[in-house]
Amino acid sequence: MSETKDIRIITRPTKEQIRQAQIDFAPRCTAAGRVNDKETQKMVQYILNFARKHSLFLLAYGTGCGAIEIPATLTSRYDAERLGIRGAATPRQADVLMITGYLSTKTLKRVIRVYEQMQDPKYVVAFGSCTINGGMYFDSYNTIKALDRYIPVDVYIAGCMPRPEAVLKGFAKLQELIQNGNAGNGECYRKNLDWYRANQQKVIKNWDFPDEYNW
Amino acid sequence: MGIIYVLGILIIGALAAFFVDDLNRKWTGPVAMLAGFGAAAAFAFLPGGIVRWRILGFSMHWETDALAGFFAWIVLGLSALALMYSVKYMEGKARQGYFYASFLTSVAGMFGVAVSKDLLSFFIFWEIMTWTSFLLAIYNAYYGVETKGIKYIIFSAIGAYAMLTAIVLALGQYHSLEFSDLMAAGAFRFSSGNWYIPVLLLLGFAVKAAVLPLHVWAPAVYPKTPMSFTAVFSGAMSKMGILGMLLILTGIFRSATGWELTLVRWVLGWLGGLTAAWATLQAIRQNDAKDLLAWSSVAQLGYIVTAVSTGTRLGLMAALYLALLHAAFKGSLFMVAGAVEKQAGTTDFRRISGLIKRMPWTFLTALIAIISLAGIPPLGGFVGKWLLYESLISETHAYFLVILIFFASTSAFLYSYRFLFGLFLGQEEEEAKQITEVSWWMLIPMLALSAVSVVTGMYPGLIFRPAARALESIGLPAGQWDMSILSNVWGNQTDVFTVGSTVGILFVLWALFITFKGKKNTRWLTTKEISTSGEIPAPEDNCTFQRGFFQPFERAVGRLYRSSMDQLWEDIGAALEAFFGFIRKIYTGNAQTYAMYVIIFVVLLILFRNYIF
Amino acid sequence: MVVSPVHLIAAPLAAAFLIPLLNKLYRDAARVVPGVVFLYNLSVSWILVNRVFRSGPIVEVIAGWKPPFGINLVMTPFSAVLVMLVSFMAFVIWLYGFRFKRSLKGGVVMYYEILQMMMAAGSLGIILTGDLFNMFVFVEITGITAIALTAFYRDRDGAEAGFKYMLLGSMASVFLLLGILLIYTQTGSLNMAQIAERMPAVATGVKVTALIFLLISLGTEAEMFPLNGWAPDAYSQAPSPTSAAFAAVLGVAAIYALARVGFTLYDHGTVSGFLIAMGFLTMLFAEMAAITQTNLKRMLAYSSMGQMGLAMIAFGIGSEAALFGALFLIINHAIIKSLLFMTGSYFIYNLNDKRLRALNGIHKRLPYVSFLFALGALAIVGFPPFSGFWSKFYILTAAGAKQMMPLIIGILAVTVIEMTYYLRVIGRIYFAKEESEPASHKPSIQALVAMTSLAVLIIVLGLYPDLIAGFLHRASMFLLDKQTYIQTVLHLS
Amino acid sequence: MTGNWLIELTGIVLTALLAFTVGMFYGGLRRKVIARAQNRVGPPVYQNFLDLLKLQGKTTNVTHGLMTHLAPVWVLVAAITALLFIPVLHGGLWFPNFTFKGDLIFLLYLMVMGSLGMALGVGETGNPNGAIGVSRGLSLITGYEIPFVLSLVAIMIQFHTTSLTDLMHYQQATGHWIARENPFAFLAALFSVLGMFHYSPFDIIGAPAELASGPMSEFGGKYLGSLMTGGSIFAFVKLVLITDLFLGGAGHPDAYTGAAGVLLGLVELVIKTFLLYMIPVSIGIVMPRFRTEQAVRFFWRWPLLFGALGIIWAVFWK
Repeated sequence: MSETKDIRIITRPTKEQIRQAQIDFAPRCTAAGRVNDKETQKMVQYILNFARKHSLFLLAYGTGCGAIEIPATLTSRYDAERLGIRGAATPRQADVLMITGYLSTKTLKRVIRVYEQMQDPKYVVAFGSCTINGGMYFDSYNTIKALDRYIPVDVYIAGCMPRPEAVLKGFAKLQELIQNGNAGNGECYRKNLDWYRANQQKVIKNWDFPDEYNW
Repeated sequence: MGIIYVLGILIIGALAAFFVDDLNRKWTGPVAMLAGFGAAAAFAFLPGGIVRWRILGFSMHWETDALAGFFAWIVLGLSALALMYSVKYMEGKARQGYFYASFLTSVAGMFGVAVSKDLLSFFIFWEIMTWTSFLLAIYNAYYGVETKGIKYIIFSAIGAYAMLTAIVLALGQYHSLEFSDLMAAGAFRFSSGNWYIPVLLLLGFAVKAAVLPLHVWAPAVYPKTPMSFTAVFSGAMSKMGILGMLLILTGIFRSATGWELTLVRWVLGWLGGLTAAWATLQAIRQNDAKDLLAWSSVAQLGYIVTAVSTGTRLGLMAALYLALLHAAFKGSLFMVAGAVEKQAGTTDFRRISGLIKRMPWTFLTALIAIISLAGIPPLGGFVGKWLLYESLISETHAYFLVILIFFASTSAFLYSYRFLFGLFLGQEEEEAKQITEVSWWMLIPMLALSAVSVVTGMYPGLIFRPAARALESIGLPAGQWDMSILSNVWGNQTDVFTVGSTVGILFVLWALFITFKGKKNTRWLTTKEISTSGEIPAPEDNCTFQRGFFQPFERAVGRLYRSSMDQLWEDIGAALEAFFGFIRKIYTGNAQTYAMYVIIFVVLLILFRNYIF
Repeated sequence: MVVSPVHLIAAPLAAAFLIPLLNKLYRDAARVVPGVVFLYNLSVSWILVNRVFRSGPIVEVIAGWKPPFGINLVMTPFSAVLVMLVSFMAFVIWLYGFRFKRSLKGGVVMYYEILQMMMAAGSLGIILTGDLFNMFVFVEITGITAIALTAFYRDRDGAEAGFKYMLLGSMASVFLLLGILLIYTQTGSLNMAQIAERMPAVATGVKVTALIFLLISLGTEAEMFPLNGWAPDAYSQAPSPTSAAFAAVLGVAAIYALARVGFTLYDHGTVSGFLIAMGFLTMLFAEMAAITQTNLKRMLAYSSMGQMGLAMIAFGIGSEAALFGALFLIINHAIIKSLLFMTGSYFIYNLNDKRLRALNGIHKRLPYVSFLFALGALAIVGFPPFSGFWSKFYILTAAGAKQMMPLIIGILAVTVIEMTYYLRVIGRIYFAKEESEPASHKPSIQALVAMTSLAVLIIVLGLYPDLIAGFLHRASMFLLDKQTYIQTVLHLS
Repeated sequence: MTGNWLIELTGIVLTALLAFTVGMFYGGLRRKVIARAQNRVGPPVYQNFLDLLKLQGKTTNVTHGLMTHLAPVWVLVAAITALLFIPVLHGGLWFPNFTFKGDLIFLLYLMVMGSLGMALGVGETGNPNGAIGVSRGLSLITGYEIPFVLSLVAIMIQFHTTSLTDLMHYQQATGHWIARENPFAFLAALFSVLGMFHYSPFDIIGAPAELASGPMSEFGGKYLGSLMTGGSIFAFVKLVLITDLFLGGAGHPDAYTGAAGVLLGLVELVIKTFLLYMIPVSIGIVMPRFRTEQAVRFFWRWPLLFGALGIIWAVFWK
């Protein structure tokens, strides 16, 4: 048979890209809710963190197909509300920003905007493989591959797509982090704004954010 | 002789303003303002006294008793402030001499109406105030106001001539036009056999007080008049109708029983209630602040008319109280509209929004006035509403009327909010950035009028006492009034001082709490940074919700909105014009026809001479 | 007795005949002489009015023939007031028209002045005469001059208007003559006092027929509905000062004649209902027609008819207050309507357009004239504190005293119509956008003086009506007092 | 506040605390009840306290201007002031507060103060969703306020008083609840309570999926927390008001005396208000949502009829 097979060429990341990714490793810094040294503050923070972990207002940003898992998580079968998790309608009220699935660059802009409009302490739960490494869209030209290059992420829930049990597990992890004072990277984001902005501007073509970062 | 001085100052002021305008336009406003304040000062410091003089055999009698004083204060106080406001408001406008001369003459007319103690001088001043206000109503020619002004004058004329008919009939019957004589003769009683005299007089007053079928001129004219006069127009001039009603109905109220009182309560009370409800519904769907305020004025006058119609202690007090307070808050609201118009060029809700940061003091005035208008407790408007409801429930037992009034005043929240929201809240327009606050010449009158609402919220007795004296002066029971405790006939009380202080203390406490808790970490954003949809609005985009604001409500009300009294009158007017056009054809312009008319006329006369002569 | 009522008629008549001669001597004599004559008339009437009010009516016997035989002039307080008014208005109108057709020399102006003067003379004659046939003569004089003045411009419209006027005027003359004839056959006298004395003896049928003829003829002159078809055309086609004179001179005389017939020749009760009804119809139809007019002068003409109707109503009511109101109304009407015609004609003169639409924004070009027009409009509608209010109020009061509620409501309803169209015009003048840019003709000094004096009168009479109230009361009382009239005229000591 | 101002002040504070606690618990209970109805476990009863604590513990807050800043204050002030003028328990030392200094008409107007203050704050944010919510909310007020007023007028004229205390006194002296004396008025009032709570089917104002929670959409952190506090107190206020008006109120000056009496009275109050509260809650569980005009028209139909019947009943009751 003389016909040439239609071979789909998979482009792998170049070495340069991989090195760049290693250099640009997302910054880590102390979370806002960390337990203080002072004994009095400790108690207050403990109580506050307890309240925070049991009262998670969830802004589920249904970016991708994973959004379908959220209703299941919240409704009768899995009943996330017993953990204090309930939906919030606007970023002003929300504590948790949940990115459900792949994130196109067009959507990224909105996600960043929403994230910036949330109030500290705020948490980001990245849902599904797509937010970790691009997942099945790893070679797409217009989805982002690693979410935490653009906004700080507290908890990843791996899987494509993760079942509600996994989501609940992820929330449990988030609650644990909150109680320990290790969650909530709003301050970190603000501190490293230049780094994040640089990354964001790389992918967002029609950049029209206000110059000043207003929460 | 205070009356003569006040009238003299006003008339001389009018002439002076008219002529000063030709010399130096800059001084026209201040001269008029001086006249306004001078008149108020003259009224305050000179004893009013009694003026009697005869003209063509009719005796004129002017006197400042407590009732006249009460209304004269509304007129002179509001006018002086409005004139002060005018100085800057009218700056740069044409024909100021004309404006101020008409303004001051109109004030003189209103003052004259207030102090008149006989029907003839009452009528003369009434007419003076009417035609001067007509001249002011057509001042803004560029609005195409001609027809609207005509509407006003036609309705006024119908009212005034109804009065005139009553006056000449009363004169023929009782040979006196003194209110006291007529009252003593029972001329204003329906049972006197001359029932048409009070009815015709009330018709005349109802036009000025914009009672339901005759209200259409008010919403047409108020918005088109220069705002500084509209404040007086709505605040003081319409109150003259209320004054007239009080004077006429006193006799019936004094009798305290009988079918006449029932008739007044039913007819006038329901007319007032329907006016309030209808005008409120109309106000809700306006898209221009001035139109909204005009309809709102009609609605408020409806309350006052209802309050008058009760004829009871609480009800009459409500009428006088609301009359004064309405002058204060509606005066300041029209001034606010004028201020916005001057600074922003329009008062159309759809074209401006978010002025709160540009005009904070104006907003403060508007806020206070609107809270007072809506009748929310800590401010003065609530007291009036309370008195009205209590009188209707506990004194006249008008249970369904009170529901109607309540419906009107609940719906009033809608337009109250719309006014504040439409002008001051919402997102800022990009081009509104250079708008600045108005000058203090305009702010001081506005704030002074707002202060009335604030003070009376805690101490309504400040108005109760002169009002009680006014009622006593026409022989109506006024009773004892406390400084800040309201009580109805069943003995139930509301202590507005306690209310005011509780609200005040709690408000300050919580405001402090919410301000100082986490003050460092509280950011104040612009109205552009809103959370919806994660989208970043472009600077020129304005997301403010302004069009069809109360569409759900309008849909709920539904069919009612499709009918229009205005349309009815306009149809009648058009039909009449067509009829006149038909009649005109009698004059064919043909000599033969005319000759034929003569012959026919002669023949007819001769044929029927036994019947005719 | 230096001056007598005869001078009032004779002077203008003589001057009218002399003007052509004088005009030969002095080029502008035609303009100046009438003024002198009218001024003379004014002073004479002033003296006579004073004399009448001080010492009773004057009866002037012509050529020594004592009443009831000769022609005589009777100056009662009632006629004295009107004489004064007509003299004054004639003077003011002359003053206003002093520069009339300044561009035209000689003949045209001369004719105009002669006719104006003869019209004034005729009107004064109607008011002063005590003789019925003499009145007919004067009616003819005024009528013919008025017709001539109507057709003064010699154009198509003027000729048409003149023709209409002539047709109706001549019918009126015929009926007047018929009426006089009938009366003469029954009473054997032409002297009004004697007729009045003998009238009760006349058979009712003939009496009434005569009355009908008189009313028809005088009603035509007094613009009674439906005999007033001539008026709109005549008013609008005549030269402006003449329009004013129609209202201020001719109308006054006509309404006087009507009143004289109704109150002196006949019993007031006979004509009362007729006058009220016809007056009201006149007013109603005139105002209804006026509101639909698009032409300023026609509108004013219809408004004039309305005012005459109101005056007829007042004479019909016939009480002392009503007559007072009627007299006051006639005075007001003469003053205010003249003012309106004078100012209005300046608008037209400037715009070359009689339509109301052309008036938009005229106040910018003629501020003072516009102001006067507005003043006049407010006054004629009857807004206090202008003089128009008092006359209307007095008439209404008289109606009220008789509890004629439908009539009052009717009058006031018609007034609403009247007010509507006047205020519309004010609105136009001041507040509408201007459409065209006409050449500006500023009013002459004389005209300004004339108009201003009228405006001042309006305000003064409005604020202080007691100024003339005494005269009017005496006058109206005398009109009611038929016996005194007869006594005074017939039994001269 | 005369001589015993300290005691009175304590009373005021305690009343406010009571209202706050009960109101918040009721909120939690509602969530629990709804969860159970949906076959879920649901959040713990104290969930609302956690939410509040979390909201107040937010480390950053944003506001859009003075009116927005003060909006929660209006709500809270209106709620607490209304609370102070309502007799929570009849008799006793702590709870009368200012009940003799305000009557029903006053309360009616006071109760809208919070909503209007809030509406102003919402307006200033510039968020269109908020403004739409306000428009709907105000329209709805005209709906449910009318039957409520009808029922109030009915009982006012039936008992010749406008004072809440007098009405409570009457009910406890005679033992007849006004719900029995004028059932139509009670029915009308119940309908308007449905509207007042803004629960389903009258929750178009904040419809979360459609309007992004409407008026609340720009409030977060301490502002949302304060709004929540105010809302909880206000919910309790409404319940107590209806209880006092129609269900005989709680406490009895003669029967319950001393500290035990107060406790007994509180228990009675909690039971009555809870049962009353369950009416809008349970209806809300099963009902879908009305559009605004449907809701308004609903209130202008049946509840209005019941209110009118109530008035007629009241007139002929004598």
